[in-house]
Amino acid sequence: MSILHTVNKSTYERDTLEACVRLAAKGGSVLLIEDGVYSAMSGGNKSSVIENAKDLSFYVLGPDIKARGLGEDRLIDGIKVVDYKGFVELTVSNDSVTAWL
Amino acid sequence: MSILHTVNKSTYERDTLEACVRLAAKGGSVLLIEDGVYSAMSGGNKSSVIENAKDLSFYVLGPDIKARGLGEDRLIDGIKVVDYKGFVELTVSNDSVTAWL
Amino acid sequence: MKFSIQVSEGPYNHESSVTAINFVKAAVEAGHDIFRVFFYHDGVNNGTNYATPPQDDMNIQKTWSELAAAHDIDLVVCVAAAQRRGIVDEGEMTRNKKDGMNIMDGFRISGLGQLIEAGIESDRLVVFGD
Amino acid sequence: MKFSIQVSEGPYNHESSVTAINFVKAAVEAGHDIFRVFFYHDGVNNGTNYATPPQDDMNIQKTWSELAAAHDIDLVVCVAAAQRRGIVDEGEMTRNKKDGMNIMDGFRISGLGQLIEAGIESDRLVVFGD
Amino acid sequence: MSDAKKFMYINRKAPYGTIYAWESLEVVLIGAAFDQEVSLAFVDDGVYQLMKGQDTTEVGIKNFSPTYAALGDYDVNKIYIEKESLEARGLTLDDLQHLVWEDEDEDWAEKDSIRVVTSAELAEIFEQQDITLSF
Amino acid sequence: MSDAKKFMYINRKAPYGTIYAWESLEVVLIGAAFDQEVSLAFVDDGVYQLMKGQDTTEVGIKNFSPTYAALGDYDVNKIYIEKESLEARGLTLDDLQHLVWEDEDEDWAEKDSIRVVTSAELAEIFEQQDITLSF
Repeated sequence: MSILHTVNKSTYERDTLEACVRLAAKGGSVLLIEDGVYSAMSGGNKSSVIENAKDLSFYVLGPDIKARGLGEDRLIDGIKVVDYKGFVELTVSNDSVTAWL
Repeated sequence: MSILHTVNKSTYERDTLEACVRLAAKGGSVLLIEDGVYSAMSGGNKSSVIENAKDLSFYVLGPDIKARGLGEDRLIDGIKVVDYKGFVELTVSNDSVTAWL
Repeated sequence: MKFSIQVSEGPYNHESSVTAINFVKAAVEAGHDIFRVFFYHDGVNNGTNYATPPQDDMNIQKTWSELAAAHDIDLVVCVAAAQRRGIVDEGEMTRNKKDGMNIMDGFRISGLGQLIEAGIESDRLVVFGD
Repeated sequence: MKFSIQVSEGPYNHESSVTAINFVKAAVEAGHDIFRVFFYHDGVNNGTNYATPPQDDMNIQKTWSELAAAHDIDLVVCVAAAQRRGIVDEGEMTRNKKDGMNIMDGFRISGLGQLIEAGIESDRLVVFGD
Repeated sequence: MSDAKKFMYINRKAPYGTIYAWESLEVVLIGAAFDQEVSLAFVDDGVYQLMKGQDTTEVGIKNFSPTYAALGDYDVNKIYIEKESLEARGLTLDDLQHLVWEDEDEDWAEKDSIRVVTSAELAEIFEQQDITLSF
Repeated sequence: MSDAKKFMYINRKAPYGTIYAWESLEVVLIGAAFDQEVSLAFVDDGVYQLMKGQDTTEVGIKNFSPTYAALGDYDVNKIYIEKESLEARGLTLDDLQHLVWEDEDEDWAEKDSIRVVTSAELAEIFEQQDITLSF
């Protein structure tokens, strides 16, 4: 079974992303949406939360990074950008979806 | 001027208490209410947020700790318990109130 | 002393409304005046009379209404926030062509200036939110 | 594939409703079925027809209604959550003696069982909340 | 039960500050009628939901914590608590309600419903679920 | 202005994920008509509110970020940004909108509205306020 995890809060504000990373099994996919996309930026104190989670694949919702003025060039290496269509595809290609609220 | 600061979120979940402690001037009072009262418990990984803030006085709302099953004996040393009447008195004895949301 | 209160979250979903109610009760008991309670963001949902909460829990919307009547407290719902969320009084009903209205007794809908005025007129402004 | 969606926050205050709407649109465009959208917690406030949002922003409540009509989507508001927050349909109006009702076209009020059933009947359940 | 789906409820929020804990429990109770395989996980501040001795009298709102004790009667008996979350908060199992169920297959012997598991174990349990509801 | 109160707006939340940022700005704009002394502070995720280049087209909601540029016209020109919050997020002042106002007393010279301050400096500024509104 593979799980798509969604995280919608900034890791600077809440413990949500850290919970997800701790409790997601190896090989899982994590999609950052809404305020969760701030966690995808490189160069911050908490960029290491994602940088250290080598066993997971990270995605970020493009419309949400554009809304917030974050350039794709500032994303942590290896994070893939998807649109809503890509979000739907990730829910299909994984076996289930867990929202970290 | 003296400020009463209120914090209503658990320091395990959010960055609210840390923001308050960082941005409250020496001599200020901090009242923990609602889910903020969890931060007042001793023996946790984040008890140090309060323990290290020696320049501030900490209060906790009694009705909210009882609601959550937290015994007064488990509070970090030096934290005073007040009821809603005491909450009102703190807003009067300080010059203004800042809610950390 | 003269207090005003801002409530920024809706009833039940967050404890803010309950804490604000308990604070207002304690302030009144201590002899203070509550000049105004201003409901903003989802806080406007405190002002609905369409709710039917479980009988074994606090009826938050009704408690506000009773407090207002007993202690002459001005309960103001922000009009801009109310329009986004669907709190309607008679004026809003007519203006925006709604089939009914759901404002609770004791609440009134008005502008954000009422919050600033509350800050100016009161000795203390206390904010309850998320 | 058959999807169901849970929306746990009210419109405007949180982005959840908007993300859910954009997800539903993309799923429908990709040829998937949306079996049900279940509104829980403050999410029930998506189902009000009393709102008059600013004209330069998305009308969230109306967008749901239009999506339901265009793609035959079952929009269910949880009755227990709705009673706490004041979302009323004709049945609730009569039962709880309210002066009016504010349920949006295309929404219906029903029990929590509808959420469990959605989980059982669908290939994927996606939750949007806070 | 071969057609039954595995439902997991993840509870990550403290009680009373927000309603998620209580409204989550309402879903679990209704859901119990559907004959699916149900598990609950309490992680992060969610572990506070099970604290003993909750008394909401002075706040004036409903104390829903006694309802957790009824879960066993609804055949909800897979209740996972993350060890790391307990420890981070300076809590032990003794701080939490003791939840039990009666095993029909063993002459209604009373058994513990709560299992303390590590993050790694919980991650594996999450992988086996069909539906995850998050509160 | 001797009777004027000092109003401080503390903005600690990111835009779009929740409405607080936008509804806070609505208060500031209305409040500007009241001839009080107004300051805004952006701390923690609140600093993201001022990011340049916001474009909400694909999300389909209103982009309110251009409104910050109007603050100067409303005589709101004391805008404090916490240095520590910027640095923690790997941001610099260049990432943020350049907000200015025109000083009537100096022949309408254009001046910066934004002042980057340390936590300690901001704590002192907070101490001088009469009313603090938190968003």
